[in-house]
Amino acid sequence: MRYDVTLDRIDARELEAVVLHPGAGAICTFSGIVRDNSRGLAVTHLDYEAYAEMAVPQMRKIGEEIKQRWPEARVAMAHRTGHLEIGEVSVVVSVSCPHRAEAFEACRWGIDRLKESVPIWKKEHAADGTYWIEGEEAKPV
Amino acid sequence: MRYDVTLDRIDARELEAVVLHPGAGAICTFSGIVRDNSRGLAVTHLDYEAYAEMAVPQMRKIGEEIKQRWPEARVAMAHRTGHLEIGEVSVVVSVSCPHRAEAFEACRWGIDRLKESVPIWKKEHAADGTYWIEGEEAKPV
Amino acid sequence: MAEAIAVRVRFFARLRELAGTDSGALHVPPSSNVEDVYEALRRQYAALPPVESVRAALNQEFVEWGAEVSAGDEVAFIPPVSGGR
Amino acid sequence: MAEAIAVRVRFFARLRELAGTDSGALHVPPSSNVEDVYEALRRQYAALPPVESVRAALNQEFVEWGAEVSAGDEVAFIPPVSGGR
Repeated sequence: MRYDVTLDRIDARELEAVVLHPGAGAICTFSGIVRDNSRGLAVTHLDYEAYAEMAVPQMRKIGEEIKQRWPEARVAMAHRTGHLEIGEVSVVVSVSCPHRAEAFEACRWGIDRLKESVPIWKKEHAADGTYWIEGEEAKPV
Repeated sequence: MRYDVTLDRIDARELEAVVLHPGAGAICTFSGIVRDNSRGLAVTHLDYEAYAEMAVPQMRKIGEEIKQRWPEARVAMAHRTGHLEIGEVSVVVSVSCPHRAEAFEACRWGIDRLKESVPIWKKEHAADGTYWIEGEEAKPV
Repeated sequence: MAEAIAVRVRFFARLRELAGTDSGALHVPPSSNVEDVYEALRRQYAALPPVESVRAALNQEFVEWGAEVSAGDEVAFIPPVSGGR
Repeated sequence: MAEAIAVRVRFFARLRELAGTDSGALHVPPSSNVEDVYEALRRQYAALPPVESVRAALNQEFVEWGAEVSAGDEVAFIPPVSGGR
């Protein structure tokens, strides 16, 4: 298990190495990437801000919830903060399981929970200004 | 798009680089790994054999089916052949999409189709002998 | 009346920018809850939005607004997280 | 009677081991289908299993057993693929 909030580039292979073990037949790895558009507008770059002392324990809690639902799963998660350019990886969730159905389900569940409960915020620098993204809303700075 | 059958180690990050583009917000990457057990028996290693001239076109066909169902998806797949040890990656399917729901669905669909329609066979070297795995059946050599 | 208790407050993201600071100390009466803390802060930082659009965390755990604070607690005010698809 | 046509046959995985070879050439009557090819091969390679547990591919495409072969075709006999969970 590994849970990181980091200013550094995330290496998905490192997370996969954490979840790999001889009983793992399947690894599902989700990477969130900075897209060049949002709400129909061009995006130039993003800034992510985290409440790191809370974000890491929240990630750990999600990992424990996954272990309760999929006892054979192993989980690693990392979220990057700071300035990110288009095409850069903002978040990675990697899950190993004996078989692929659970690996997909647990990974999907992990990123969904992370997006709703881990205190990390996105400031979007778009063609028409800068916005804090709060759930489905974009609030101008 | 990239479709490989190869004797070499598969680098999932290379496949992800193929599907990455500025409109991709999500990449889902599935890796199949050689497990240390199967049907309750210890496994020591595997051999994979492919009908490569057919396997690559079949993968391409799956990629095209994915593009029909998820028009914004980009897809890369690779399957390794030959001798594989426990913990080694046998197959990788990587899919990018604007959003994560489709990335998960398209990737899952891709590996499911690959497992049922791409002519690649697994010979399992287990504690009690050697078997060809044919669908759900294991046939002794 | 019992002595006031000191809590540490933290702001993040848009709330941090609206408050103009990322943290501070605040004294509140004993038995205050998280909402009391936030309302005291709104008097100090007028740009903070109403409680409806904010979540609170007490010592790094999400809590309801009625959660009571103790001396030395860290109370964080958190906009909705980015979510996204 | 018209001349026999030549097809190339290929075996994979367990079928390759049962046949003892990975490929061969075969002459069959015109208008033969893939099943005719396989039955001719079973007379040559007695260990090959019945048609029920085999799939056929014609020129690298899965086909039904009734698919007709032409001169120069590649006919492959394929055990169920590994599938797996």
